[in-house]
Order: sequence, then C-alpha cells, then structure tokens
Amino acid sequence: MDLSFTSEQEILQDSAVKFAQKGYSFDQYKKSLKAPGQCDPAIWKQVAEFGWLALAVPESAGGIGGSTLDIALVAEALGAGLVIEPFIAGAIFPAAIIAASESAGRQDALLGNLASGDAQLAVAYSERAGRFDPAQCTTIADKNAKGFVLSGEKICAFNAPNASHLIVSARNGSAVDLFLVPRETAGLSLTAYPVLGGGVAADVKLDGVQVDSDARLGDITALEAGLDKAIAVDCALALGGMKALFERTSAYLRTRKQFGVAIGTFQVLQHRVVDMFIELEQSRSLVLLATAKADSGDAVERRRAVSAAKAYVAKASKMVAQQAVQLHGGIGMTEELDVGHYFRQLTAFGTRFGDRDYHLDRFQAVAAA
Amino acid sequence: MDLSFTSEQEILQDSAVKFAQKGYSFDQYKKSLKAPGQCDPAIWKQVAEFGWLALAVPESAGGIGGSTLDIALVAEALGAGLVIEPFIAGAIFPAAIIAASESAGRQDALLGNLASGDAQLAVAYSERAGRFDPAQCTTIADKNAKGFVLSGEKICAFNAPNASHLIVSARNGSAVDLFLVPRETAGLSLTAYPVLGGGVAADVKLDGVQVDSDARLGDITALEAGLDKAIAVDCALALGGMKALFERTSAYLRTRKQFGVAIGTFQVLQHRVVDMFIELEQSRSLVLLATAKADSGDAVERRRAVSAAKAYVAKASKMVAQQAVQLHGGIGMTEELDVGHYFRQLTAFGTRFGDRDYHLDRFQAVAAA
Amino acid sequence: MNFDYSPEEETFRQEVRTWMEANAPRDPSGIATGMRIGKETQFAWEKKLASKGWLAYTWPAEFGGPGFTPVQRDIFDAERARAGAPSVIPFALMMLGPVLMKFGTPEQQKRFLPRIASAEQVWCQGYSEPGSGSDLASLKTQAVRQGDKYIVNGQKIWTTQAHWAHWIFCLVRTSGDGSKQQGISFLLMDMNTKGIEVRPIVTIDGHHHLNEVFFTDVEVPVENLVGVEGQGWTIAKYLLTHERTAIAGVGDSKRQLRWLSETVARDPALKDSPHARRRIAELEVDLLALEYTNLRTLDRMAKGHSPGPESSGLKIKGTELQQGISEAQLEFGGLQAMPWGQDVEGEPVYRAASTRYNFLRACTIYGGSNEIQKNVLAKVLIGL
Amino acid sequence: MNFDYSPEEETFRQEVRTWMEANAPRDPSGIATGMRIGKETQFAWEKKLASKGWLAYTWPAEFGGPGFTPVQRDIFDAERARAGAPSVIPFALMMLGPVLMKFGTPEQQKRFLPRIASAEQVWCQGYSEPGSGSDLASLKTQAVRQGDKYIVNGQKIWTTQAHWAHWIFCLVRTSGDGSKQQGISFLLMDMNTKGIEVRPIVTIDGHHHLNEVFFTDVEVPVENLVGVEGQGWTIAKYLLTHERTAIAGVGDSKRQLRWLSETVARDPALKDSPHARRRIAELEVDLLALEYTNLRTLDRMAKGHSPGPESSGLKIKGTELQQGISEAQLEFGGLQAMPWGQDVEGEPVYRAASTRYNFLRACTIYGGSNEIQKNVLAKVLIGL
Repeated sequence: MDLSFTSEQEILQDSAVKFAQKGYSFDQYKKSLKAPGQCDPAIWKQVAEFGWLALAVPESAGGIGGSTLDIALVAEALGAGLVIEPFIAGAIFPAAIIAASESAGRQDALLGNLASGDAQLAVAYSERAGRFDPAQCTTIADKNAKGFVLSGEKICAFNAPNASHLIVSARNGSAVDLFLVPRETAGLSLTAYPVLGGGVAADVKLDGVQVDSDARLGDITALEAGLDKAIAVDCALALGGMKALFERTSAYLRTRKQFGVAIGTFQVLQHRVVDMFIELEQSRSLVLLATAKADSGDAVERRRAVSAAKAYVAKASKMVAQQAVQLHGGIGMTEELDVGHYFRQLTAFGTRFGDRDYHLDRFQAVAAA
Repeated sequence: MDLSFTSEQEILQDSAVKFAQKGYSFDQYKKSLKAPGQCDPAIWKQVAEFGWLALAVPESAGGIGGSTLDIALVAEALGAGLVIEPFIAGAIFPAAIIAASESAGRQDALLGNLASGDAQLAVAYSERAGRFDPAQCTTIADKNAKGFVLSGEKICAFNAPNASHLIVSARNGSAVDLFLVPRETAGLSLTAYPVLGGGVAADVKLDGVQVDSDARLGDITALEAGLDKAIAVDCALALGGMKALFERTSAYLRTRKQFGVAIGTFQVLQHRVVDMFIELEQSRSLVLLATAKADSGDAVERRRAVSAAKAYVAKASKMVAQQAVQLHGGIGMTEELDVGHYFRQLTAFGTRFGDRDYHLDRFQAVAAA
Repeated sequence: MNFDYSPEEETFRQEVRTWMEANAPRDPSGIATGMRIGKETQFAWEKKLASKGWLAYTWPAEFGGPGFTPVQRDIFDAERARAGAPSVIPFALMMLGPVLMKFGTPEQQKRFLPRIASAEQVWCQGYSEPGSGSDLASLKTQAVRQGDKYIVNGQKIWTTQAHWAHWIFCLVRTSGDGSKQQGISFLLMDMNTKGIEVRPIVTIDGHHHLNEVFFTDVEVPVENLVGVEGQGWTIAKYLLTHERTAIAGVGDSKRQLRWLSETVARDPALKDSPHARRRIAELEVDLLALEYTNLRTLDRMAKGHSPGPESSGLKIKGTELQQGISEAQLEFGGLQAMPWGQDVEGEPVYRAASTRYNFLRACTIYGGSNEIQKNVLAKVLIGL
Repeated sequence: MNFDYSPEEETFRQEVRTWMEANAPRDPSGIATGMRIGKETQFAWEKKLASKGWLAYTWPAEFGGPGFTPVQRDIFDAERARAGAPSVIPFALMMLGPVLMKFGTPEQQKRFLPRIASAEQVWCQGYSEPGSGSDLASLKTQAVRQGDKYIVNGQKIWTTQAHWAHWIFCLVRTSGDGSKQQGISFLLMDMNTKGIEVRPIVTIDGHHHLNEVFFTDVEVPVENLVGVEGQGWTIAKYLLTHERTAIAGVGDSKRQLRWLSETVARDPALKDSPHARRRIAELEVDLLALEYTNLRTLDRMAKGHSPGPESSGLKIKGTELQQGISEAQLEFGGLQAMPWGQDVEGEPVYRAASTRYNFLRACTIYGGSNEIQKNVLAKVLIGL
C-alpha cells in the first residue's frame, strides 16, 4: 500500500490547480456560460495544450494514455475552479469508450482531433424508460447491406450539441452495441438545451440513420468500462466542488458577523461545518479507491468501487452543497456569488451517470454476484 | 372539527396521570420488574378498580365500552409513568379482538374476569417467517369431530406467561381464524422470557392442541381490528414515554453544569431538545388521528391512520430516546436513572405490533388500493 | 374529539372548489412551480379573487375581508392549492393588513385597506438589510424627521417583488438612543417617490423575485408612520407572529406530492421501484403529521386561544417538507430534470423540478432561518 | 498510488488468520456481542495472545511488543475481529503503555511494561469524575504529598472493568493553583491498596462493565507518579491522541455487518426485502468509506507522518456506524430481538441485538462525546 502520487502526478495536479485558480476566474466562468455550447474556445485550446484532453487517449493513438488517477487529479482541480467546459462529457468519457472498444485502432484520427481540441465527441446512451442503465436500450440497429440503420430516441446526451460525432448505443440482435455517428448524418436530429450546473446536452432522435459497418465500435462492455472511468473522474470533479464550498463556507463563518459576533462562534454552525469536512474526507477516500480500481480488468471489482464512490459522494455532495447555501443565508441564494453555482454543479453531479439509488442497486447486485 | 376532550375524558386522563405520578414511583417500577410475570398484583388490582381494564370490554359484557381515545388517554399516562403492567397486551388488545369477533356474546364471563383483573389474556399471532403480518400464518387448524386441532409455532406472544387463555390465529381451510385456547390445554407449551423494556412474552408451540368448536372466535378481521386499536393505544403509550424523556432531558440541560455553565446554554444541545419537542408534537397529531380512526368501520381509513401513526412514532420515539440518553451522557446509560428504562421501553415499542418498515408498506398498500 | 368538518364547512369547501376550478389561471407549468408565473398572470388572478371578495381572505368582515373562520381560511387555502392556483402576494394581505388593523389610525385603515383588498395596491416588505440578516434589529436605514416629513436614507435587500410593488412598508431607524430595538419605526412609502431605486437580484433558480431597494433622501409624509416613533420593533414582532395558518404550506405540499406520485405511477422506470414508492409513502406520512398538527392549531384558534406549543414546529417542519418533496421531484426526475432554463418535452413535474429545488433552498433561510427559529424555541423550552 | 497490500503483508495476514482460527475463544454468542464474555474467558484469551507475543501488538520491539508496522497492526486487528475474537482490554495496552514509554522513568518502564505485555497485570483508567463529564479538567480527586507518599481522596466514575483490574492509572489534582489544567498529575495505584473501594454500575444493556471507584486516604508511593507534578494534563492529551489505528473500529464493524447480512440472506422474512437489502448496501458503502479513510491514516503513519485531517472523522463516523449497524441488527431482528436477559432459540445476531444496541449507545458518549469531538475539530477548521 502506498498512497503517494508520483512526481509526474504532482506536477499534473499543480498545473491543473494553478490553471483553475488563476486561469479561470468566476468572470471567466460567466463568460463560458455565454459561449457557444457553454465552451469558451480559448479555454478549450488551453486545456488541450496542457495535454489534458489526451489523457484518456491511448499512446498508440498519439495520446498520453494516463491512468484514471491522472485524469481525476485534473478533474478535481477543474471542479474546484468551477470549470464548465466539457472535459468529461466531451473528451474523457468518449475517448475511454473508444479506447476500450474493439475498434480502438481504427479511430486514431478522430482521437487525435479530440486530443488536440479540434473535435469534441458525445455519448448518447440514456433512454427515458431506462433511466441510468446502459443495458436498458430500445434503440435498434438494423443490419442492412450498407451497414446499420439506427432508430430510436436518446435523452440527455451530454455535450451532444458540441460534438462532431456521437457514440450511440443500439440493440443489434440480442447485444447492445456502440456506433459512431457523425453529427450531420441524415435522420439524426438533436433537441439541444443548457444543463443544470453548466454545459449543454440534447435529446437525440434517430430516424432511420444509415451508418457504415465500420461505424460499429464494439459492444456494451466498452461503454461500461468508459462509463466507470467517467464516473470515477466525475466524482473527483465533485470532490473539487465540495472542497471549494467547504473552504468558502468556513471562511464566511469566520468573517460574517451577526448579533455582534462572527457567526462561526455559533456551535450549531460550527458542527455543520465539521460535518461538511468529514463528508469531504470520507468522500475523498472512496474517490481514491474508485480511481485506483477504474482501470482494473476485473469488472466486478471496478463496478463495486465505482458505484460505492458514486453512491457515497452523491449523498455527501448534496449535504455539503445544501449546507453551504444554508450557512451563507440569502447571499448564498444569489447568482452574484459563486456558491450557488457550485451548488447547481453538485446538484447535477448527483444525477448524471446514475444517481445514488441506481448505484446502490448496482453495488448491491455486484456484492450479491 | 372539535379536538376538545369530553369532561369524562378529562377526568379519566386526570386520574390516570395522578396514578402514574403518585401511585407508581420508579421504585414501584423496579418492584414490578421483579414481580411474577413482571406484573405486581397490587398494581393490577388498582388498575382494575379504576375501571381501565373494562374500557375495551363492551357494555353488553359488563364493561365500559370506551372509545379508543378513552383508552389512549390512560395509556399515555401509563407510558409517561413507566408502568410496565400488561395493560395493552393482557387486556386491551385481547378484549378488543373478542369484542370485534363473531362470538362476542359468548365470552362475557371471560371478559368479566378480564375487566375485574381476575384473568389476563394474550394473543399469539406472530410467526417467525411472517414477521409482523397477521395474514402470514402457517399454524393449522384441522377440523375434526370434537372441534379443531391446532398445530404450529408462534413467537413472541406478549403476556402469554400471565394469561389464562391465549387467542391463537390458525389457518382454517383458506381462511385465517382465531381460537381461544386455555393455557393448560394438552399440547400447548410456552417458552417464557422477559421482554426488552419490561413485561413478559413466550414463544408458543402447538402440538396437536384439541379445542372445541366453540373455541373458534371468528376470523382474521377481528384480529386486524383489535390490532389496529392496540397499535393506536400503544402509540399513545409511547407518546407518554417521549414526553417524559423530553421533560427529563430539558430539565437536565437546565441543571447539569459543564465548563462552568449549564449545558443547556450550548446551542447544539438546545437544537437537539427543540427537535425532540417538535417530534413529540408531530407524533401527538398522528396519535390523535389514529385514535379517532381506530374505531372507524371503514377498514381502509382505519389502517391508513393507524399505520401512519405507527410509522411516524416509531421513528420519532427512536430519535427522542436516543437523544435523551446521549444528552444525559454517562448517567443516561445506567440502570440507576429512569431515562435508560424509558429508552428500552421506547425501543421495544418500535418493534412490537409491527415496525416502521412494515407499517410504511401497509400505509402504501392502503393508499394504492 | 373529532377531525371531521361540519356540513357547513363541507359546503363551503365545495363552493370554493367549484369557483377555483372555474377561475384558477390555466398555466400549468408556471403555476405548478409557483414561480415562473408572470406579473400579468399574478395581477389578473388577484383581481379576479378581489372581485369575488376573496383576495383578503384572512381579513375580518369589518375591514373588508370575507370574515372566514380559521378553518374556512384553511379550507380556502387548501382548495386554492389543490386547483394549482398561485398563492397571493402575502405582504399587504397577510402582514401589513393585520398591522394596520391593530396599529393604524382610522385614516390609514381607510386609505390603504380597501385598495389592498381590491387588488389595486401591491406591496412589498422592507425588512432585511445587507448587514442584518438574522439579526434584524441591527438595521441601519435612517429616517430623520424634518417638519412634516421624514427623510429616508439607506438600503434594503431581499425585497421580494419590489419590482412589481406600488408601495413598500419598511422598518427604519428613527433614533440611535437606547437599545437597538427601541429606535426602530414602521414607515409606509410610495414606490414612485423620488429617491427610491430598485435593483434586481437574480437567484439560483435563474429567476428574478428579489431586489435591492436603495433610498436616497426620500421624503415621506409623517402621516405614513404607523403607530408611534420607536414602536417599529413591537409592530414587527406582531407582524411576524400573527399569521400562522398558512405557514406550514400544507395545501401546496399536498399538491406537489400528489403531482409527483401521479407522475411516478405512470413512469415506466419508477412505477415498480420499491424505493421510489417507499419514499413517497414516507413523505405522505410526514405530510399527514404536519397537516394534523396544523389542524390542532386551527382548532385552538377557532376557540379563540392563541396557537399552542404544537404550532412552533410548523414553519420548521413545513419548510423541511417542501424541500424534501422538491428533492424527490428532482431525483425522480433524473435526467429529465437536467434541462435548465429552457422548455423541453417531458413530464411537467420533472421539468419544473430543478428550478423548484433551487428556489426552495431559500425557504429555510427567509422569514427567520430555521436555525433562528430553533434558537427562539429553545429559549421557550429550556429557558436559559 | 495503490491500495494493495505487499506480498509480505499478505503473508502476515495469512499467518495471523491461521493462528486466530486455531486460538480464538469459541463462545459465539458472548464473543460476537463483545460484551457478555466473562472475566475468565477474557483473561485466558489475553494470556494466549501474550504467550504468542501478540498481546501488546501495538508496541515497538524495544518495549516488548512485536514491532508491527501500522499496516500490520491494522491487519492484526482486522483478523482478530474477523475471527470473532474479543479485543484486548485497551487501558494498559493502548493507553498506559505508550505513556510510560514516553513519560515513564526507566524503572517504571521495567516495572510495568513486561507485566502488561505478559497479561500478568490488567489495568483500568481513572479519568472521569461525577462532576466532570466532558469537562475532564475540572476533576477534583486530590493527591496531597506527605513525605514519600501521596494521600489520595476522591472519586472516579465510569471506570470500565475496575472490578477486574489489578492497577489503575489516574488523573489527580496535586495543586489548586494556576489554571485547572496545571494542577493535574498522573498517578499509578495498586487496586489492592487500602482505601480503594469499587462499586458496580449496571448499564442499560443489563451488564456490569462500569464502576465507581472511591479513594479514602489512599497512600501511594511517590515513585508511582508518572512525569512530574502538574504534567498530568499534557500526558492525558498525549494518551488521548496517541492511539488512532483502532479508533474507527473497522474490523469489528465489518464482522458485525457480515454477520447480519449472512443472517438476512437466509431469513425467509427478509431475504427478498428490497428495503433490508438496500439498508445493508448503504451500511456497506459507509463502512467502505471509513475503511479507506482509515487506510489513508495508516499510510501517513507508515511514512512517519502524524495522522492527517482525514483522521479527525474516524471516531465520529466509526461510532455512528457501530450504532447504525446495531440498529439494523435490532430492527431486522424484529420480534426475535425482544427476549431480554435470557437465551432463547433463534438467530444469534438477532438475539444479541438488543443488548448490543443498548450497550453501543455509550460509544458516542465515552472518550469525549461526539459533540466534544466536533467542538475540537471546529476549532481547528474555523479557528474561532
């Protein structure tokens, strides 16, 4: 057992923390909110130049092939900095799927564009009736002479409005397979919208979308592997947000005065902050575990750790976010202060890629298996 | 809408409160714990003389035929006084079953003995695999020429060691029926034990127990009606215990000093007491509702109110009991102080006649029906 | 003891229900969330209520209200919520009205009450200031008497609907002597007076309900003082404790929970989930406890008593439950609750959920945070 | 970064597991509850550990311990719990031992440490007094120096296993000057000394673990003073913060939860209950968070650092989890958990549940209540 980071990881973490603290102010956040697709091209370029977009791209495809922990270190800093550019949804998640799929070698050009920041991707796997379960898939891939015809509906495909290609899951016979669909393909239509807490998404209609045989990336195991990696990284992102809220709240309690004293002298508020801190540290332990296991070849071990982390952090981050607003009082409710924006970011985290309820069920199913 | 009590009810409440406060000290409680069957005959005689045992006995059988509210007013006082004599399990619950059964008229002599305190009864309906559900019954009643032969096992029949007769539920063809079985019948054997929080119970074995045809009291609806009445009354008993703990805890916070000040000046403890008080009052509202509806002919309305009360009070009383011990610190953990005894009493309340989990399910099933 | 309504009350309920069904604004998404409803819809609705004589539904007949009993008021509010209609803007109707009835001069009563009851005048409340959140008495806005006028300077914050209001009632400091409570007075101001500036505050639900209100040398006639100078704190306390019937929010919570459970029942992903059904059952039981605690308070009020100890938890439990229901709406909504600030196809309760969830974080903060409520109650219970 | 144990550590684990399986006392009901185990069983078990050299398993080799690394200690404790064996009586092994190693004279170390490590001497701890619960420094038991003796008068309370112990270490007041902390000293006493009286306290689990200890003109040789006069508070703080490895109780909680989940899996009434299974999953996730937080602390200690901020929640979360698991055991037990103070047929975990549930209410009270723990942590975090 050794929980030290390598010196490379410490450098990576340092640069991400510095970027988030100095390169990405609250004003930049508000600017990014108004940028097309809520992604400021200048910021995206910087993120690419740091090499962070290449972290989930295999070395064989010209990427860095970093561990999940490497990526999580960046994500935590981005979460702490309220960076809303689609680091996970537009790059890490789809890259991890492709890297884990049978067709990995065939997509090097696309992955190269992704790593350089020239293209973004998105994954469309959720359906209304399936909630968070990638195996609940009613979208159909009908094989024909030219390849496959995709038909069905997906909801809330994060970052889809910004993507050059979508990775779409569809039922191919008895299997659920993954298909790479260029955004401009006939029959593919998006209803785009901004998302709670920042970023954009789309509901996706596939109305007889014809793709080549080559478009088939692989089967659902690649999606599951990519999803687990994305979730572990997303938990690290949430951890950053929790830490930021803890720091802002404890600082506010030190300075804000009521009844002639700093409100941090009130025992009830003190204990609330202690609870926030304890939840933050407990969360960190499971996030470390999830990032360590996300790269495991043992899918059971991987799922167990990832679902435990997501189930725990979903609850802990909700508590931290709610109490941060409560302890700030009125000012915590306003758009003017960043606290409320972290609150929304963490609220969205609780839902995306599966909520606590879903992951407790999955954790239990893995434990029972 | 009028939530006043009648003047008769106020008198009844007064006398019960006075008895519990003056006639039943903590020393008397400890004496009763050591009495045979944890029931002091002198106390039981007083309870009978007050007429409280006759409250659930119909007027036609020489009883008082009181409303559930009448009985609940007595029970709340008994709960507040830590009276462990088997008011509900030995008298109210079985009397309510008989009163609701088809054979009501035939049991007047037995009910007379019950009302006078000369006999106690008990109900044996719970089975290991059925948990709290009276309809889950594997005990069999085989009809034969002499009547019925009962075979099976019951667990945790409260007050059975003190009872002259047991009311036993058994499957009679496709129905679940109730049978009155004299304690000394051949084939009936009891494993008696003291119960958490006071009182006694027994696991009951029925090994080919022959009873007359007359022994059949009626079907399960009488058990269900009696059970709902018993639960509403038991919730009132718990309310009394919660009130006692709230009072003792707030008094302790006023007088106990640490760090040179009364511990009631610490805001965290203040808010804890406020939470206890709020839970007490919310509980009272549902207990009033349950007692009002326990006599309703509409079984759906009755079940809904009773299960709501039990589900709520089980949670609230657990919180109040735990915090009472926590706020008393070490002394709350000892046998010397009554706080720990109320704690155990309320802990047992959470389980008997169905726990929160069971009653939430029942509440939901009724709402869905 | 019985919880049954009298036949007269049942008749009244039916009358209100019928009227609500015919008259409640039809704007499901906006009304249901209770937030997105616009000024025009709100004002039109209040006019309609006024024309029926039901806008000032908590007022006695002698001051132009319908003279409802406490139980009737509760029924009225429950039926209003049941129909999905918005609640009335409370500042004039629930707060200023009772204050004028008790502390106002006959002239003030005649001047303002009829205009309020007729929906002619909408009011906002100037209490909080930037430096005084829970510590209301530390307010700094000054009113200096000059002849027959006060000159007001200072700032209020968190002023709900100030951008809609015609008038504002304010706590102002008229003296720096004595305790900080003693120097406070209660003043009425026309929002059109020169020197009053309203600046919007956008909240985390993405909407504009709140404002800052700035006062720069605002001239207010002395006849706009309510009570006497220095009586402001007494009036403020009266105002805060006066209106308890609707504080628990039972009617609106019932409607929100029913809306959710009906949606879940047809949601293919949740209708068979034991966890979703359990959570709804838990909320229903909690709501039932709140409802009957509220009825106990109503029963006391109907008998002419002041609310009993049971009422102290109504605000705390009521707001916790509002938040709890909105949390369930958000979480059951799942991905369908993710779209933000833009209408998308889907179940209305899920679509409204994230806005409601964000908005309702405020309900444990405003009107005396729940922490402050517990401090006050602890003083009563422990007495230290 | 990795959480994997080294091959050496895995070998060590296997060695401990094998030994535990062969040597742990066989008394499932008593041991499992960790409470009903009698003096003879406990003492015999400690002797057995001592003969293996593992009783003082947290001690360095130079003082007669096995010299385990922090990770080995944790493995040892986990395997001990896994086997269902009782933990050792901690007062001498976890508390006094480290104190003597740091503050004791060579003579004191030689006199006591070997006897403790060999299970010859069992100790108890005299800290709390009737008037000083969480406010430990307000203690009143007096030790007055007379020649080469102290004369001790006063009373201790909540003294665990005083009725088993041969010796007691006490905080006593040797001076009334200065701050209340300054006059405190750390004194060792033979329980057989004249003037020491032990009276039992029965707790709400129905058992006798605790005692009051009365001191009447007890004569204690000055060589039984640890450190110097007035150093008692410093020593007490060292003692309280020294031992963190086992504070989270991960091993025992794991065993209790596994015991429960295995029972539920064969319980016809619960095995298909989604609510029971969900509750177990929630507890498992919480326990996993605690386990890995504990490992983070171990990792720091193994590297020679002091425990980091992550360790501050170990006691709070650890005790909450112990209580949470016992609550689930009680509630899943249902009617089978109702028998009290008498053995009845049924699942062992259910039968033990009410006793455990009652007993474990203490774990958020003793050793500095969780409220005090949070006060201390708040000071660090907020700094006010």
